[in-house]
Amino acid sequence: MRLAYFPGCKITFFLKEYGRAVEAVMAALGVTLVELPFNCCGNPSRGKNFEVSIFSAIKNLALARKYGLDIMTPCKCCFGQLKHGVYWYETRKDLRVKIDRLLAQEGLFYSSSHESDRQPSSIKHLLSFLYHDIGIDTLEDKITRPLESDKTVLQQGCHALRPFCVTGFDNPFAPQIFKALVNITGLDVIDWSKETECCGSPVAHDHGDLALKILNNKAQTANREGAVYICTACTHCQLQYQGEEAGHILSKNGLLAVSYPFVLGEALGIPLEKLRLG
Amino acid sequence: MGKTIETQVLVIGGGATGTGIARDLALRGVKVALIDKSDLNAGASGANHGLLHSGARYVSSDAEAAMECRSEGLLLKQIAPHCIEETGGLFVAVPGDDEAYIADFPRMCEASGIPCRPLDLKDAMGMEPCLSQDLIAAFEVSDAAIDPFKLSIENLNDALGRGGEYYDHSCLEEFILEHDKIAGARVLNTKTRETFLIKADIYVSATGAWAGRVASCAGVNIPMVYSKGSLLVTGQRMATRVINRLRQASDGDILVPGGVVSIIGTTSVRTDSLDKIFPSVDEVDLIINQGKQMIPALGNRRYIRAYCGVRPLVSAGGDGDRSLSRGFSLLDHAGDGVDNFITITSGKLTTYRLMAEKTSDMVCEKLGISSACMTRDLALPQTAGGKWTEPGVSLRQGAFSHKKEDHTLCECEMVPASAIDSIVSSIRKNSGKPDLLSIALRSRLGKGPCQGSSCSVRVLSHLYDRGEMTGTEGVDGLRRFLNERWKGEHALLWGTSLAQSSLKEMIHCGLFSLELESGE
Amino acid sequence: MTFFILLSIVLFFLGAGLVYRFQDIARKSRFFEKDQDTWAKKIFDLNIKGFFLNTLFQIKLFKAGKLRWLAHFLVILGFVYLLIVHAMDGVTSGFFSWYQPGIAPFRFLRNLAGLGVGLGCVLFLLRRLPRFRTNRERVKRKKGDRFRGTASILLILALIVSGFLLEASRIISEPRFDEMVEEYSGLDEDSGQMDLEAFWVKNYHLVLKEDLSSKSIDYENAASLNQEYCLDCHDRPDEAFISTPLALGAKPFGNWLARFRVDNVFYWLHYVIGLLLLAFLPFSRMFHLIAIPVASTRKRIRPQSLKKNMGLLDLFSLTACTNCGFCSEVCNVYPNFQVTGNGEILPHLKIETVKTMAKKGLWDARTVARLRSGNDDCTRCGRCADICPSGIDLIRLWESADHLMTSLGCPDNYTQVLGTSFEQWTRQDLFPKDFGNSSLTSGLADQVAAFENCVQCTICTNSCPVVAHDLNQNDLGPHQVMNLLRLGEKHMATGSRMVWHCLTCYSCQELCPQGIRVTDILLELRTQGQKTAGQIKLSQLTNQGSDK
Amino acid sequence: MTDLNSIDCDLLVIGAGFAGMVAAARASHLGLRTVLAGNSGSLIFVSGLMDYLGVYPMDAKGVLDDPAQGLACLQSENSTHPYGGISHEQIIQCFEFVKWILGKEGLAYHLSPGRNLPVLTAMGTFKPSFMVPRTMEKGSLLFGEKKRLLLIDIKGLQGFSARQAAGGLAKTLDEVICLTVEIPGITKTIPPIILAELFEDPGVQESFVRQVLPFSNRVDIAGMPAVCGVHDSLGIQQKIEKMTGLDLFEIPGIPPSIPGLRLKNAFEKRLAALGVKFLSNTRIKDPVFNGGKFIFTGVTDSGKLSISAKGAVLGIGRFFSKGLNAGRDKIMETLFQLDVRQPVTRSLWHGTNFLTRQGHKINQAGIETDQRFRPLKKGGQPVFPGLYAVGSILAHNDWMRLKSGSGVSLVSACTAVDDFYQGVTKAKI
Repeated sequence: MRLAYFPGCKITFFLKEYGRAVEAVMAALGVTLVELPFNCCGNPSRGKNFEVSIFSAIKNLALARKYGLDIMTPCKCCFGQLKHGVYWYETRKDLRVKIDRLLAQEGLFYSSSHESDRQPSSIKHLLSFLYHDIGIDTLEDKITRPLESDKTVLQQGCHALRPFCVTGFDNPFAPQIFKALVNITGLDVIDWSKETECCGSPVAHDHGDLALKILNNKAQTANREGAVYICTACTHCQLQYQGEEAGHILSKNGLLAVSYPFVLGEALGIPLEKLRLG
Repeated sequence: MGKTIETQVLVIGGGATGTGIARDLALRGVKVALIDKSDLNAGASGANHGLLHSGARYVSSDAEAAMECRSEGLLLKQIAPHCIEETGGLFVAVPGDDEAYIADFPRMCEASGIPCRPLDLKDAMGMEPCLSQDLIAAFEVSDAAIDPFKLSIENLNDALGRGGEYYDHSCLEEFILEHDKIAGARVLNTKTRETFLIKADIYVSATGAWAGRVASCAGVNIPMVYSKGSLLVTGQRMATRVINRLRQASDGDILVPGGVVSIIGTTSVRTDSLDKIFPSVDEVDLIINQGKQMIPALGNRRYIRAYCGVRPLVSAGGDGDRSLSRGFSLLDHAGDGVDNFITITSGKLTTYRLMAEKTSDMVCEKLGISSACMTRDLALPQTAGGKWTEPGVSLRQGAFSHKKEDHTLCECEMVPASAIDSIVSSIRKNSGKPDLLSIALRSRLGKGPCQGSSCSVRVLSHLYDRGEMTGTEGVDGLRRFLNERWKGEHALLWGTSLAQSSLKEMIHCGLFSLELESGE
Repeated sequence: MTFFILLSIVLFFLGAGLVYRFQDIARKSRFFEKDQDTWAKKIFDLNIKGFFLNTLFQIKLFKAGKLRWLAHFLVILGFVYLLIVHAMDGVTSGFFSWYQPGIAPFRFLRNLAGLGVGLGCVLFLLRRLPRFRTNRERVKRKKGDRFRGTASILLILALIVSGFLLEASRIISEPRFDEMVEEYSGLDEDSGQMDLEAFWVKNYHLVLKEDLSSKSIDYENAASLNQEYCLDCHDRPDEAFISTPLALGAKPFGNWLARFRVDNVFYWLHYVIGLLLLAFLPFSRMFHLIAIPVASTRKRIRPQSLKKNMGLLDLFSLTACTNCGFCSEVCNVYPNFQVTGNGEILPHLKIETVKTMAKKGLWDARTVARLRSGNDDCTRCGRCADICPSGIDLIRLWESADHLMTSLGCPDNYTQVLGTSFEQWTRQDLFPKDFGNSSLTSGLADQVAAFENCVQCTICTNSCPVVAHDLNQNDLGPHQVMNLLRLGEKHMATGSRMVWHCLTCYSCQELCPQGIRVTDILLELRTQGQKTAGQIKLSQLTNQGSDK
Repeated sequence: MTDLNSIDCDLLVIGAGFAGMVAAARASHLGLRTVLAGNSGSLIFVSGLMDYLGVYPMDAKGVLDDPAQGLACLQSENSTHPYGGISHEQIIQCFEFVKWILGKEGLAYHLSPGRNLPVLTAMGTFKPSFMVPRTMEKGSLLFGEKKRLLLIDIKGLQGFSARQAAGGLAKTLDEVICLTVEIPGITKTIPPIILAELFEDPGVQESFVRQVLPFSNRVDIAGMPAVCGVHDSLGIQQKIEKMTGLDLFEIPGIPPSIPGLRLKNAFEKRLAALGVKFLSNTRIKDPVFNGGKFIFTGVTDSGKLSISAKGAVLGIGRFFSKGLNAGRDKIMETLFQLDVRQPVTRSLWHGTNFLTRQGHKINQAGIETDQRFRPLKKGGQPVFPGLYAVGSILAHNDWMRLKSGSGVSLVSACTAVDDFYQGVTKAKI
């Protein structure tokens, strides 16, 4: 299986180990990740320049379409933004014209009405790809080294979950996919009230106090529930939890933030150094 | 028999004219008391467009009234700028409107001395994008919007500051007549059920449509015709300027901006009743169907509220109600055998000051006081208690910069707790008892799209917390308030407004079960 | 002697130039890293591996573009050889007694090196032709820069060409031969000079004025003379595979060339060009030869130390930029540039502006505001830093530029909004001109239908994590923002904290019973607020400028 | 949606309000492959009280103590009401089912068959209800032995004043004390859901207890606004009861309603566990009935999906939830364009008195069904065999006046799903 790999902008500098884990897991599952010259998904521009954010998303999709590949991203913000891109592209006619013109300058096109033998690429998140395309049962069969059943709470990641109408990812109030995928690794997923609440990453730069308040609240709640791990499946969430200050808060509450690719990689029996160092 | 109050002049009716007279007399040093059977602007003063006419509307039907409007309008912009938004106005015609009238319009305006500028149709539509694409004529005039509640509150506050007195919910029971004179007025406080006597030298009835009834208490007959007019409030402000239909006055032909909303009206329906009047479904539909010819968006816009008033017209024969003079009637009842009784009725909001001046002149003449009217020159002061009627007033003060401790109680109109507190204290100062209705009168409470669904509850609990209410006063007042709001709602409930009112009914009937113990 | 004086002058120029360049950075810039502590630390904090990989093998350039790397590699390799072995032959032969420029394999090597440098330069030039430029390189650059680059290349090329011409002209030059004979053999007419001449004509392509064909030549004597006096230093020139063919081609004009001592002309030309190159090195494009090694030895910033370590601008890195444009080709936010046309988004242009800012502060309100906006668009993905052939730690640079602008009074829009009073925010004259008018900005907040159905049920506010966790600082709930829109106060709404703190978690939108796109509206309001914030910032910067 | 271009299921429940949630729960409980589409946010508006029948007839003096009595009366004179053909026992079974389902997610309810409970509201009025959250259950003790009451309000929580709730109680109780509790760090207005979430913090609970404790000897029971935690409210309440030694009950107020939110959470969790596919905010359009199956188009922002189902339950609510849409002249059902029973003209929709006991005629408007809750055509035949309408959209039920909203919703939902299930299993045999 070949997929256009969309690492997003956090993996390239901030979270290299997250990216290595994704690559190792995909290699273990026999999936070929193709790197295309993608640009930013557009999410950071959502609150800055609407046109930019949509054009960025569509340009990536157009590129993937050119190569006839589906996009897979391990980041929920990228996932959500690419989905939003499609929605707004279809909704705003004036914007569509402008985007088409810019794409044409580079020999790209996205419009679904465009005459082409290539279908528009579908957008997958790492989790939905594992759950739907690999299949939870297939994946479970490949687990060779189940982890200890430590209590784990999940950080769902907002941008894939909501709005459901745009992302179509999972039940936005009682999500099931992530839970199932973590459960098969051997970890014991427990309910907590903050599962679908934002991690605070979007304001980490501008309003760090608020981000820390959110984090503190989460850490305390998870601690009350007796959790040992907070599992994430989004680069922004993971980055938010593993910063220095955040790590301090988590460890004070007896918690450790782990990314799902890493957890799955371990359960699949991939050697640790391969996950961490590549 | 309760207490007796002595004063020089008793003014009955707390509308624009009544409060205007109170101020005018107080300025001349006359001791004046004002009573109203409910509260300020309960009649036509509170149920109109809030339009400060340029006069252009009357150029054809009543040139004299047109000129009065022009000069009074200019004057009010000088003395009460805080009550007025100088919007400017347009007169527009659409296909089917009387072309002869259109052709004649500029000449008629000129005859009355009213500035009127013909507009290119494209320019008109550029100035007001909501206008129909099919306009056939457009003129610019100097209409403006005026806040009648603020106007009355400020007039009253100034009168009170100069020794005047005000008794709300004080209903005239009877006049005590002695030898061609009124010796006293017996008054019932409808809230406390107490009766008291007011003795004055002169009695002025400024009761608008109720002038006939009040006069009859003095044994005087004033033949009156009642014409109900209904208006609709849109959810948003639709236009910058006042927009008039360029035709003989008719239904649904004026759109006036009122702060953050717009008001479209009116209708003219002959009525006999004064007390239980509501805008009817037919009137609402009529206004919308007429209004959308001029402004198509009126056809699918959300309306928050309808209200109606009764035009007090002194009958002088004639065909339709609109052809009756809307110039005012100042009646000295000496000729009817009551020496110290004056009635002022009819007229327009725009000319309220002039009416007050003429009435006060007559009062002073009767009292033998020779002081001149000062309202022409002395600006109407702006007071803290009067500022909360203006839509969006809390916005101007910084919607998101206001003090942390200040809670917003009414979300739609963003009325903060501090506003409620200041209104409550001004009511208390006047020895009144605050309830939702009296607060709503003095603020924007309940005037937004939710029409009092949750702001009422929030304000009540705030009042309880402040110790302003005890026992079941709150829930009783809530019932009155909701029913009062309902008057203006039930005729325009469809679409989102119906959804909103269902929410209100769900809360207040579905959960609070207010209907179960209501004392209907 | 003349040569020695010239060389001394040039070397002095070079030294002074380098000192000036580095001093210039330190003196002119108010923002130079002066902190002693960090200096001391930095000396031990070197990136030796980076230095070798990037300076000698140009490993990053290799990754960025093979052809470019080839050109650079050829030039560098050849030049280093020529510089060490050829230009400084006095020194070289002092160390290695067996070294002689005229014997194998050095003649061959010199020609090879020259060819390499020449080829490299040709590649450079070709790449500059419009038809070979890639799309993104059409992005405008600073005018002077392109000229300086081309001038440097041409100068090097001229050096190489003059070198070849010099060698070729010397091969055939009789006067030169005579000088050498006089200096090294002391032969005269009688003692076989003619034999030697003939021998050289035959074997070394020497061109003589007089025709020796009629004379009898003792070739055996000639060979032994050659053996005795010449062969130590002069092999047959054929292995100079470029100069020799050149010389052969010039043979018919040999006498003419000899008469005018064109070989000497080339000699001086070659030296003068070489000296010029040296003298102007600090001021030409070639300065990157020095700056890149300096930049490459800096320790790269790591994600963990990003926020803490944001000292001042690293100006050595700034000077190492050759404006090659690779960074912009991989730039993650290139689409931002495509849509907005703000060149300050692209790293290779941004770095120029940062350079200017480092010297002049907030010298031009408009440019600085654009730089601020462009730098804020950057996601710090690090792709530019990864590819930068000069090894500049660009992430550190962008972060410190951010820091610098903030400290100089040009904050990001968020800080700008929170620092702007309500009164100032709602001043009419600061509204951006296209506010709500352009068809592309007329979004949800401009359409009554998008928020008219709001019944103020407050579910959005109740579900909002910002309201929940920032209760005491937050100003409006989302429902109040919707209400502001109904009241026609869109502009006011764009300045609320709610709009700027929205986490975009979409809880409100998912829950809204009336189907209002609450989050989308909040985001849209923020994009509009950005314009106002930018406008206010610009006017403040302009005022600041006029105050000075 | 990559995985959701088409869905095949047994039953599509349209509308994720209370009735829709119950229908989906019942269907999945019976083993039907169920898909639920709609907006569940509107559940935050329900009070969390589950009424059966509180008033009958509408103009009766007083309220019903025993709903069964009212039901008997209703059935004897008004067969068009949704309860028309359903026995008291069936109704109780439906209530018990909902109680059981919610109990599975830890949301405990209380009902005493044959008795309505008067529930104190934030306005100080009493509302007759039938099945109430356990956290509110003890409020009914005010009519028994508990005569000394502490009423607690919370600083920053708008729309709830202890003094107001106490307004009418002074007459019947021995002592009513009002107390305002402050939550540390809260200086501004606090939205109720956010307050309820704060209550999950042990620190907040302790501070609450500290402020209440001084009164614990003076009173028998304490009432507080319904903000006692979103998750595990009963657990938190019991913890506070233990710490204060006081009986505690919650008092419902204006929306957003925490008991409603608890319902929403419990249903969503339960339905997800039962395998119900929830298409949040997906608009269902263009129903086609063909060969015994419905094909619907689900419209999301990212495109369309096709849903084929053997049956459909319409629980799309009334005007607030846009199940019914009123134009200026007419009320329409928004999905199937079913006939809507309604007054002839708009002037008859509403009376001039808002708080009339007779109710407004528009509240009687809605979809008419047979006794199995299948919408009817003009001739009295079901529109489609597998189509049901449930909940507040049903005609002849002014639930706000009759205090019968949730009862009619859950009874119609359960009855309709049971009927559909029988049809499906019969077909299989």
